[in-house]
Amino acid sequence: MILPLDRAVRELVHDGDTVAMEGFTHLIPVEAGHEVIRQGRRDLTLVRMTPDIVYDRMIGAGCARKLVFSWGGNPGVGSLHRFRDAAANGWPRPLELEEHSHAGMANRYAAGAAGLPFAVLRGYAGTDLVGRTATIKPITCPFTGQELAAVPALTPDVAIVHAQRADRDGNVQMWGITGVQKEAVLAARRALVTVEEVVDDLEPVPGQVILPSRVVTAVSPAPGGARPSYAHGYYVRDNDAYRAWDAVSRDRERFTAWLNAEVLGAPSGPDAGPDDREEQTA
Amino acid sequence: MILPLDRAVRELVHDGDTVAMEGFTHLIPVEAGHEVIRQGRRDLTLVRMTPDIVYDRMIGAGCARKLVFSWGGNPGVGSLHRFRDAAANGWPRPLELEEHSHAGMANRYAAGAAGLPFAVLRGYAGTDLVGRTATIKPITCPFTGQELAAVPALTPDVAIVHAQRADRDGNVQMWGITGVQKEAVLAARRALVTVEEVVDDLEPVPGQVILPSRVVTAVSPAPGGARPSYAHGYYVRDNDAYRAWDAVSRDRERFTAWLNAEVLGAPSGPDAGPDDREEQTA
Amino acid sequence: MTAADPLPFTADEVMTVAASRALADGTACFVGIGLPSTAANLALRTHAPGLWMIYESGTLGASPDALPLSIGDGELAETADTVVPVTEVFNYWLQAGRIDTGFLGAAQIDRFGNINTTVIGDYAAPKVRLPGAGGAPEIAASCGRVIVIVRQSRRTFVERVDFTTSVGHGSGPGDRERLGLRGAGPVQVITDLGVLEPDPGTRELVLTRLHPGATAEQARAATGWDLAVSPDLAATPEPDPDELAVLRSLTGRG
Amino acid sequence: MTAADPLPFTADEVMTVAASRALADGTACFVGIGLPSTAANLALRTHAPGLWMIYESGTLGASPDALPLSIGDGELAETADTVVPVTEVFNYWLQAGRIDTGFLGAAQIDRFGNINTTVIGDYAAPKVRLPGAGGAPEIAASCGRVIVIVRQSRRTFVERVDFTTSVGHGSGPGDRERLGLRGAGPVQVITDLGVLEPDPGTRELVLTRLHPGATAEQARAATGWDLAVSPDLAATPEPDPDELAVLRSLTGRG
Repeated sequence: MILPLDRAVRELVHDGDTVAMEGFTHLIPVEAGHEVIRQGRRDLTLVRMTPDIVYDRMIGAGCARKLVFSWGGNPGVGSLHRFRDAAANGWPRPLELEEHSHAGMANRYAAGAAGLPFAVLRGYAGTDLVGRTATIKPITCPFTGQELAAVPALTPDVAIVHAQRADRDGNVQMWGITGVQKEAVLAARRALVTVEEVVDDLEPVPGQVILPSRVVTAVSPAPGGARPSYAHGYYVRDNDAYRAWDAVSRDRERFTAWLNAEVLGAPSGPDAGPDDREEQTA
Repeated sequence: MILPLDRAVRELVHDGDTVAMEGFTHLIPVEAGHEVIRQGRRDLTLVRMTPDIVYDRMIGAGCARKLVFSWGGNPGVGSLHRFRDAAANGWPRPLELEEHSHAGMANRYAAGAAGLPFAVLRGYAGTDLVGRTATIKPITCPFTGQELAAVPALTPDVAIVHAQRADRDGNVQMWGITGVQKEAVLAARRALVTVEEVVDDLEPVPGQVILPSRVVTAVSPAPGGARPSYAHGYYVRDNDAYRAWDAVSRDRERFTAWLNAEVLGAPSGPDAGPDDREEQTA
Repeated sequence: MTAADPLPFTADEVMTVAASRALADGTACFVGIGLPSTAANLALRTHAPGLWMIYESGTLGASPDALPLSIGDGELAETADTVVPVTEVFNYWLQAGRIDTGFLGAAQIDRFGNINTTVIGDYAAPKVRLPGAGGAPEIAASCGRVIVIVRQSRRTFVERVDFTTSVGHGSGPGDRERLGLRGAGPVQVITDLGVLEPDPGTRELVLTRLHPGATAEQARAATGWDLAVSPDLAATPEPDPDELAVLRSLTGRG
Repeated sequence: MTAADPLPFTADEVMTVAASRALADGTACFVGIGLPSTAANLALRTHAPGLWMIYESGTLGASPDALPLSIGDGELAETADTVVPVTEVFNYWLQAGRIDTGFLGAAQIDRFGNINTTVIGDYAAPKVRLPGAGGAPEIAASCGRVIVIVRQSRRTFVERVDFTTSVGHGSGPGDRERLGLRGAGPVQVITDLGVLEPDPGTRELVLTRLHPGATAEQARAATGWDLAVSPDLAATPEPDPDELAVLRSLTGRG
């Protein structure tokens, strides 16, 4: 259940998989994304509401065949240049897009988590997304006759999220902004959770979300694994790194050099062994 | 915003209203139900997953015209005799029934809270509820062709729940088993929350649910207001009172005597004034 | 039971122990109040310390010290891995197919394991108005398998239920699939006399096991249809002393 | 702005102050990052201490000490009345119609206030690939009213958006109602030059207000359609010193 990150990614993430990595600004599983890059996964369908820099890197590294998303930007900074380059120019390979709104994506995860084939929302009406996205269809309320939008459930092969803590049985605890992580994990066939630390007991925390171990396939210690995003109670968001990414990612050569130096050149999961875990206080 | 219970019921609950009083075993708004009886409300459509003894009393007192529910028993004890007498014999007045499953009721509240006209679930298939309950209809997934069940949103005129605490602005805090209270409050046009105590600050508690004051029409102090059910952190469930209710409620005369002595004879909201509030620790 | 020589345990105790033994360690179990809760708590304290109990009030992974009277006792919330809203219990856990075993009781059960907990008699003018559906229809639909615990009598074991609150095997083979019900449905009906299981071909409930002291004739006499008896009719092993001791400490019977 | 005499504030500051003033105390506001967040935080610290800010990350009633860079900064969670899952933000709060005001930005906006944040050019072969929809389509649909904040230029203010990401007033009167959109849609488009509002009859955006130093000619020149000017064209009052001081303490500009 508790596995080093490199082994967990090797066992859980396969070429061609649909992979959902979630975390809404907070707790983004960046280190896990780097490990997917290091292991050279290809043809992934990447699912995520806000692709953020983790998907920008994975797309730039050539892992992705398709992106299912709702907002592809660098929050507070600007564009995701690797995403744009792939979407517009097919570099390093063409990227198919399936785009929704946040409301649609959140409801698609919720439907997946609930074992339903689709979700219903008041959404998309009058927008050009309706014509462009095949996974938006009208549905009529059988009681009132109102027309609403239906979207199909998301059921990824694997969900990857980052959390503050897990216990040794693999129960996961996260708090602060918890986004759609619970739904993503419950919607997926397999789930990998990287954590800041593994502890003996999960002392209850206000606002916590618990993922019981039976819905978690593997937990991998990855202290700092959400950087440059943040882990509430552990470290803050590195806004400078987000700003710096803009320049790095604008240029293919500079990006490639960065990737070689910072991801591919780095040892696989440096802090990922359970024995390397530092004690950190929440 | 913070009102004595008698005044809050007078202002928020009217004859003919659809009233949802929720609390799943825990935090049942019993004292508020008694106040509705004392004020002689009539023709109410009572909505509740588990009618429990609070609705048994309100039905026996003649407040209800219709019951929308999923399980009408005395938990761990047996039948609700006033409910049975009204349903089978029309005493003290006929009671129309609209029955669902728990899953259906929970999803009906969730649809109401979400501003949707209906909810979709895997439910009811093959049961005789489909033929008996007009508010169950088939719906087809526009992506897979699977047939599922649709149920209309619940949008009560007023929701009444009990919570541990509120602050002086009317923000409400509850914890422990919180059932469908959030959904019931959000689904309703008006919401009345009785609380164990009003405090200056809502110290965060693990597992808490917060109802922001803007969705709460009135808060009424009612210490002990969930008895004989319980308020986590305040007092435990009075199982003997549930057992004792069986004998009291079996017989119309004995019930009527009980009602006169314990509810109608009691002063309106004895503990309901903010100044009478006892300090209790959570 | 009417055995001449009184057994050192009651029929309810045998039922509860039999139900407890049906719960494998590490599985997830949707627990209702009464005998199911007693059985699950017994299993947790004997052979299945890793049994994961869900109560419909929202407590996931509860392990109460004492037996709860209701499905929402405070003890359940305090000992649970987590407490979730009722919507999540039904949507994210039950409907999503994450529960291995569901327990159901019955006011009536028929030869195909369909269950009535709504009304005896006509719906509009019932002889007995029962509590209704609660969580049962979806437990019956979506749990991996269902175990029914109910005392056996002609009044309860009927040819056809007056009202189908929860679908067992419908009218026979293929019905669950046609209805889109994803769990296996009732795989065991545990009574005070023995155990009935659906015939793999016809889906009709067949007596497959007898509790100590009970006879097939008793079981047939307590059944409102022509109850078939399995050619491989087995005997329920007696409750062992440890099971009885734990059970009695739970129920407060010495 | 190109006024000869430099004003003691920038065009962005006027925009932000104008947006801030549009937020009434006690109302609920769905806040996006950037100028909207700055405007809402300014309102909270000046005339609207009871403004209730929702960020789409799930923080309800946030009151951050500093201006967040993202919609999910830790500060938002720490100061919020409560943090809820993203599903609840969109379903229980936005879709249910509980938000009075939503802010939107735009890469393109057209004469009927429709907004494009998806692509410039053809969808299949875009000139510019933009971030996409995010929360905008449902904010535009379900907030009580929408305020758009966007710098005015011919590139942005176009006759017809290349892609309708979020519906404003569609093609004119009755379109929102036909589409089942329950909010009033864009009621103000606040630019660096002034404010545009939909004509009550035609729903076409009309220049109704000019910021200090700006002219109607400038606004018309910065608009890709034949921008109508209201006969009651008003002037935005200058930001007052307190507003500027608070704004600059927020943005770190002295």
